[in-house]
Amino acid sequence: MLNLNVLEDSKMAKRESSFTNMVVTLVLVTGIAAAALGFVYDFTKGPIEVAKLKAQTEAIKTVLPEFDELGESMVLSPGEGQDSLEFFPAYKNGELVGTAIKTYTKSGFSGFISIMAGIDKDGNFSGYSVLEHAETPGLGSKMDVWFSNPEKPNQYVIGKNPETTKFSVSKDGGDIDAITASTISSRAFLDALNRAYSTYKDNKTTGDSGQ
Amino acid sequence: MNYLVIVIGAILVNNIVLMQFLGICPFLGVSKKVSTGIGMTGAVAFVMILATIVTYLIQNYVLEKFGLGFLQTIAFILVIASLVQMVEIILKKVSPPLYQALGIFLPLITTNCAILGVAILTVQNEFNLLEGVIFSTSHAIGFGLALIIFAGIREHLDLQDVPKGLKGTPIALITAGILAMAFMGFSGLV
Amino acid sequence: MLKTFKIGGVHPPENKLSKDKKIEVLPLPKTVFIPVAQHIGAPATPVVKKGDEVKVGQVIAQSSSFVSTNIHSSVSGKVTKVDFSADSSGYPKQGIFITVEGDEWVEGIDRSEDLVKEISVDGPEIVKKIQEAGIVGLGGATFPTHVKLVPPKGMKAEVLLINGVECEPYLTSDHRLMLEKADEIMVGIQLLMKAMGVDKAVIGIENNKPDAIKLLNEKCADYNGVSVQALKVQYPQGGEKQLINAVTGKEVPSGALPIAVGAVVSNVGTAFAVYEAIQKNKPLFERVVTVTGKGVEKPSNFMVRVGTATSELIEAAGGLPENTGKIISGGPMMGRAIASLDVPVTKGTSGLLLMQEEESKREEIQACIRCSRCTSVCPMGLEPYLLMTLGEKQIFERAENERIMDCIECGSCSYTCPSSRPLLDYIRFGKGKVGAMIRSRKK
Amino acid sequence: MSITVVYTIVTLAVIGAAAAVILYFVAQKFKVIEDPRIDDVDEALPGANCGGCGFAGCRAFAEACVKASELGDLNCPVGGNETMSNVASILGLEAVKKDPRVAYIRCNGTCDHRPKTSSFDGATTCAIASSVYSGESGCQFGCLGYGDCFDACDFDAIVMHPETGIPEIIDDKCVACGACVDACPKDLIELRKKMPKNRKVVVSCRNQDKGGVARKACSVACIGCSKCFKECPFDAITMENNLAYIDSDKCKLCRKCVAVCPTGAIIEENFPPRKVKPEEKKETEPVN
Amino acid sequence: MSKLLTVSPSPHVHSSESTQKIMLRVVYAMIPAMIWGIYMFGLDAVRVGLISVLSCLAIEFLIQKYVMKVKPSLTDGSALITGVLLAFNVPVSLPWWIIIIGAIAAMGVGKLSFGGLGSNVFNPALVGRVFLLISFPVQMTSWPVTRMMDVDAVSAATPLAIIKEGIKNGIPVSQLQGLPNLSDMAIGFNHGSMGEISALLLVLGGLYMLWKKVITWQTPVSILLTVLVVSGIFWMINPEMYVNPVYHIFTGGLMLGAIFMATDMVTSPMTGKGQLIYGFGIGLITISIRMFGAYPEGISFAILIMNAFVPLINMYVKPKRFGGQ
Amino acid sequence: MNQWKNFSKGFLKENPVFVLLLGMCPTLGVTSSAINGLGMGLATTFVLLMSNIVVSLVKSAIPEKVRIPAFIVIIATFVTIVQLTMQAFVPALYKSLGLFIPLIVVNCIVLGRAEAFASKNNVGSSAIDGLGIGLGFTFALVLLGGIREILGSGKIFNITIYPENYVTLVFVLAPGAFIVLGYLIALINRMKKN
Ligand SMILES: Cc1cc2nc3c(=O)[nH]c(=O)nc-3n(C[C@H](O)[C@H](O)[C@H](O)COP(=O)(O)O)c2cc1C
Ligand SMILES: Cc1cc2nc3c(=O)[nH]c(=O)nc-3n(C[C@H](O)[C@H](O)[C@H](O)COP(=O)(O)O)c2cc1C
Ligand SMILES: Cc1cc2nc3c(=O)[nH]c(=O)nc-3n(C[C@H](O)[C@H](O)[C@H](O)COP(=O)(O)O)c2cc1C
Ligand SMILES: Cc1cc2nc3c(=O)[nH]c(=O)nc-3n(C[C@H](O)[C@H](O)[C@H](O)CO)c2cc1C
Ligand code: SF4
Ligand code: SF4
Ligand code: SF4
Ligand code: SF4
Ligand code: FES
Repeated sequence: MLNLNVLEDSKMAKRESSFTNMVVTLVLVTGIAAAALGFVYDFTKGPIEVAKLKAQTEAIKTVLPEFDELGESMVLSPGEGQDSLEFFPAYKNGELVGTAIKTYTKSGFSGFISIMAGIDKDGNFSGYSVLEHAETPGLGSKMDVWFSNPEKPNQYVIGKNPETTKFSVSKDGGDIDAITASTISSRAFLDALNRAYSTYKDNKTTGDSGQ
Repeated sequence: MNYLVIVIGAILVNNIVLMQFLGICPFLGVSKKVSTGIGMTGAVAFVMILATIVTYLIQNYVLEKFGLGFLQTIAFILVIASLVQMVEIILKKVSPPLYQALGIFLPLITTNCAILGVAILTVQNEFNLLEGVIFSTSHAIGFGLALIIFAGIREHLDLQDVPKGLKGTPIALITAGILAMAFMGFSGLV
Repeated sequence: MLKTFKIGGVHPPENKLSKDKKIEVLPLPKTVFIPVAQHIGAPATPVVKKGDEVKVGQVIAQSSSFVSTNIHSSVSGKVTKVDFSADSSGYPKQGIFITVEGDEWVEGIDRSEDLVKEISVDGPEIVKKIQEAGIVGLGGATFPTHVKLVPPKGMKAEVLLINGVECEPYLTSDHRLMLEKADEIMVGIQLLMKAMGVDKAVIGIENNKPDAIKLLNEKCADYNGVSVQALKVQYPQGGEKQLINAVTGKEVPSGALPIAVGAVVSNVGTAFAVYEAIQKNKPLFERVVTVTGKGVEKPSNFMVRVGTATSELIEAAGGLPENTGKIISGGPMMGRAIASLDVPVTKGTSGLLLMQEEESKREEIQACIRCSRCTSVCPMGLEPYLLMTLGEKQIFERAENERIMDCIECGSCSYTCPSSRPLLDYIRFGKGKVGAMIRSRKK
Repeated sequence: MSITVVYTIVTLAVIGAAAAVILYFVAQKFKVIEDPRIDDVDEALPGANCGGCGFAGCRAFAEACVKASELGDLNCPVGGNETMSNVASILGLEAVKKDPRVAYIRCNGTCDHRPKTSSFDGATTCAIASSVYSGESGCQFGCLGYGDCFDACDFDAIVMHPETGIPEIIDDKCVACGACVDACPKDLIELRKKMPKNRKVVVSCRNQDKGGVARKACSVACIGCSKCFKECPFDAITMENNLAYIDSDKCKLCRKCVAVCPTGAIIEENFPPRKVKPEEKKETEPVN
Repeated sequence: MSKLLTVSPSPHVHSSESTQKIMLRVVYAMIPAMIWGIYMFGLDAVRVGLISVLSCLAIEFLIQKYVMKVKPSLTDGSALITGVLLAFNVPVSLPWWIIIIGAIAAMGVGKLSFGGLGSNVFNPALVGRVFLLISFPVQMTSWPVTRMMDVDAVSAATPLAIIKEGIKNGIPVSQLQGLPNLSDMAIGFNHGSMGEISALLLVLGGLYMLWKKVITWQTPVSILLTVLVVSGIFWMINPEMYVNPVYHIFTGGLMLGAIFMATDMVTSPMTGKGQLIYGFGIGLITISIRMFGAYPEGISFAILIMNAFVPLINMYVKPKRFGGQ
Repeated sequence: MNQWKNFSKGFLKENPVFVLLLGMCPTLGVTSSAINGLGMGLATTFVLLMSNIVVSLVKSAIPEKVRIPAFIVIIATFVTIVQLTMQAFVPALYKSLGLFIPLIVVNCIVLGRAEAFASKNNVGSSAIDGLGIGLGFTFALVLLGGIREILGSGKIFNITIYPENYVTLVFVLAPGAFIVLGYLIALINRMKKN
């Protein structure tokens, strides 16, 4: 009984569903909502940019030796028909200490993987950071630590470069041990590094001459 | 070949219900009988494709154009909600039999993650319109496949003596879990 | 290749213990209880009362409608009461109690053993006499025979099938009858053919009765249009739909009567009763009953007066064995277990099977393992495991769609089920409910 | 105000307005006449269209409510009880107030009253046993004891007495839903008016056989002697088919009939013990 | 009369068949393959087998007795089969605790949650196996060496794993290293799980079960034929990339699955026609996973997936009714 | 109405996940770890709370026919606010919740509460209702996420409990979500009975 009264009351108070009422209300509601959103957007736009940038610089920091200045980023293509990579040269005291390369592969167990890889001035990998992946937790997802474990030289990629080390999994005759039960992810990971390296090398010569 | 990848990926490998957890409510709620499952599938397919097309256009010709990407959620849901309601009203009047077969499921679909989810995924994957349509069609088929298999199992289980505490939703969820396990066998197909 | 029906079937151990025992005439009992409902259809109305004197063959209860039939006294003596007493169903049924005095027969019954071959009556008259003589199907269903002989409008009988299959284990009454009364049966068949207006009759006999097949085959030479069809041993070949399928290859459609494929099926005992009724003027008041069982001292075939108590038959077969657990009226596959020895023999009693205690307990019910054996043995192509569950969960609409009403209650499914599930129990229950549902819909 | 905010407002407002206008006209043009109560119920529902009720959305649920004669199985999980009671009041489906009733089992044929004459070995449900034969005793009307009523009761109000093999009703749990009445193939269960303190005077027998037969089958059978019928000062007892029946609406619990019944077929329950002949009182307290 | 007569509905006789007998016959049929497994892997095979069988029995008993509170039904023999088949399906090097987890998944999740024998939708042993495969991919894919191998090696690749690697790396079939030849594989000089290595002994068990009418021919034959035909088509298109169809038949768990696991009557269709559809589906999914999927072997997944279709198949594929429609 | 009862009902008696079985997608989709469950739960709670408040404020100004679209717009607004805020301040969590944040808008609980409760009650009760239900949802998500995380990765809130070699991986994957939730609901059904 009581409930019914409540219902009745609220009904009484409600506005009539006439055409104008409806349209006006909807326009008003959406308008106010939009205004609110617009302000929030404006307010968060800055922080979002900052957060994005911060994530990127953090990643670059972890993959390169110490540096004090980041150079202008470049977008370079690894080859015909492939999506291009982003290069971030880093300098210390005006001298190039290494380049961070945002590289990727599409052959992960669950497709796309994006990796920030660092190559020092000698052309060796100085570090990597997995930015984005959808690999299985507990399997492929272990790549963020697997290849940077100094205790396991056979999986360690840091300080090595594809000129001297065969950057493919041992199952395929390479020098790097794959993540247990995740050969696919490991291959993909190495594919991303190889892509970074070869693009780096291709552009090193051209880049140098351009300087 | 690219299209085949989208199709198999959406139906089997990344099945929308079993692997991506979208549209679980109708999957659990409307799967008690095979016949209802079939009706629901038809309705979902219809709305999913339609919604993907419309939201694709909104995204590419309105939101992107004015740099309003953050309005995606609100714009999509508004469009989908009105679209579904409109289709329902029209169907009821124009073809009562079709309304009986599909239309009654339409309201259920507005608040179904699958529709909005697929619309957003289409945008995220940067598909073109044709790919988007194939993508959403395949997802709808994947949804229907899971739903109809599941309805069959539930009709079967209705006749079995499932332990009291597990009757109903719990055993349905466990069944869905085993089904998801089985579907993992398709991983890597694309 | 021997013929048999196309779908399903089982082959339980035959155990025909009494197949070489000649039919003996059972001595007259002291009292009889003759139920007024011994047939499918409306019960007959008693026309005698307490104290009346009756003779053998006298009508004591009158047919009350078309699908009903007369009941005749099987003894002579005095009516002691008209009251209720349990029959084989376990429920009290109305019947007439008579104390036997002498053996005085009604005028006009030809009690000689001579074969009367010439047929002197025409079709309609045969039907009429069959009706008056109270003849019902003796194959077990006890359906009034005169009804069967008149096809519904628009249908035409083409062939008469005589059911000499006797596929039930243990039972031998039809077998013995065929061996001992072959000529009488042949004349009975001629009479039935004439009544139906067909010129073809086939006697179906399973291959485990080679002597009967041989004998009747020889007799066929003397009788026009009659032939014998030997059949592979397979239960439930005696079911009329299965017999028709085995002999003619035709399938009676779901829910239809045999006449829909132009066939009428009658038991050999029925044919013999027809012979006696028309040629000897003797109504149906006695029949052959097999008394058998593993523990029975003298498995026998008796000619028994209707109304005789079960205990008398057992006594004549050597008495009730100590470890009897169950007594079945009929065969082990379709018979009814009876709860008391006072149950009388009726027109439909083809045998009494005494089962020993250890045979009579059912095995423990286990879960259905969906082995589909029940499905594959079902002669009607049904899915017993499903029908049972639908009965158990009372989902009767679906049971109807799954054609539960087609079940002929042959029991092959329960017999076969490795998990000893009481399939037929539940199916019968479901049939009852679905039948009621269908009837109420028709109203 | 930045330009984005302006765009935002304009875009959304346009989408909103367009949606509203189009919907309004479509709704006008394609109007379908329906039972107006469906709209009322629909409005009372949350409109979440979640399918939690098992129907295809709120409106389908509303239609089901309007069609249903009782809201028992219909429930909206989002709205909960509150919503459902609103729906009930819209549809005028509130439970009609009835005299409280309680189930009673009209058979007292326990093992010591009713000798067994055969033993049953088949599917253990009353429905099936009754379709085969009359029961394990000489009484064809009595309880079979396989507990179909027990299975049917959703409220745990029936227990099968382990010794007598006959079901007993726990009065306080019984909600008089009648499920057991429908389940019993022997028609033994009746919903009777609930008396003060759960007191009862009942003919606990359904045997319609003649006296002798009935007595032979069961020592506490009603033999149709009519003594109670003659005794009752309130005309609460009727005789039919050799069987007495006490109408619970007329019975005033005077217990005169109990005293005259020669077989003890009439049972009194929950009365204080009588001063005389205390041994006649039956132990009928429900176990458990 | 001293005792009461029993009354019961017809029929009053019962065949000599029983569930126990059927289940035992399956166990008999598995014995040759079991002996071969023990011969090839030694005591480890016994260890895995015992742990698996005992834990399956124990779990069924404990759950039925203490959780479901029903009479335990160990004697029907179905838990025994599940135990043996689970052991048949895993590497014999599997640690004991993983086997027990597998048994819990098989019996608890796969069987008893649905109500126990006969109610389950999915094949319990396979629920157990796939559960383990997904949960412990490392342990579940390291295959110990058999007595036929040089003692130095610690693990061996199954033929299917070698083939899968070949496909992934684009190595032609003729250059694949370490593939046993066909006759070795049929007899059982081969790597893999204890129960799957000897195709011929499995076929022998299957013939025994066919003879004893424990299984019907439809399921195994349709699975094998489908695999043969589909892989045959691919082989004919490109024999360098796809292996010989006969090789497919004899390798991996196909025989074990087709003969012992797909035929589980609880989880397969009721009619012959249904079983043909079911077998076709299993064959098709198996070969698709083998050729294009991430896993080298697909029969387990294929059977589970088709298990899910069984209710639908049973609903729409009915036996031939007497008297037509 | 008793405000405490109003608030606490969401935890067990009317728990949206375990009892009402609503909002199943995020429940299953994001609960591979307790922290994800917590994040998703709190995000949803915020939206529930705010939309309940706003709806109960404007309820009488909205004509009957457009109430659903209007409510959806209100909810979507708060969802977008959550989206933007998370992107700005907890980008890592935002990333791991992915698609499911925008999908809060179609979570039946949110619209359901707005309609069933907020549109009929005053601001105070509506806020308490929203908070209660939201926290009940959060509780369920954290419970589910915690169980899955412990079983599937040997951790809870990222703190290792036992070595990774012993984890049962399936629990952090899709099937594990279904199975754990199934048994949880069964358990809760049983607890409710007793
Ligand atoms: C649920 C699941 C997730 C998987 N995720 C991955 C993955 O993230 N990365 C990967 O390389 N393989 C993954 N696999 C594939 C298997 O681990 C497979 O064994 C592997 O591809 C081949 O084994 P290997 O790496 O030992 O050669 C996954 C398998 C399953 C069942
Ligand atoms: C209402 C009714 C009408 C029947 N009419 C005929 C009929 O016209 N012709 C016929 O051959 N049998 C007729 N029958 C008998 C059945 O075909 C059949 O012989 C009887 O039901 C027993 O068969 P059974 O022992 O195989 O169950 C009729 C049965 C019923 C119940
Ligand atoms: C399962 C089953 C088995 C039967 N077996 C026989 C049999 O062996 N012999 C027989 O004469 N009738 C048998 N009948 C009865 C026949 O179906 C049919 O009613 C009878 O042959 C018709 O002849 P009647 O009316 O002269 O008895 C059986 C019926 C069923 C349902
Ligand atoms: C021919 C046959 C095959 C069987 N196969 C399996 C099997 O693959 N896995 C299993 O767990 N049980 C199997 N069983 C045993 C049993 O049917 C199974 O445990 C049930 O699924 C449990 O309900 C089999 C039984 C038979 C008769
Ligand atoms: S024969 Fe028995 S166990 Fe086999 S399917 Fe039929 S009912 Fe089930
Ligand atoms: S009793 Fe009925 S269901 Fe069973 S086999 Fe015979 S006809 Fe089929
Ligand atoms: S079923 Fe209903 S009427 Fe019967 S005892 Fe239970 S609650 Fe009472
Ligand atoms: S009262 Fe009726 S339903 Fe209950 S046990 Fe007795 S016979 Fe069965
Ligand atoms: S939360 Fe309901 S469909 Fe996804």
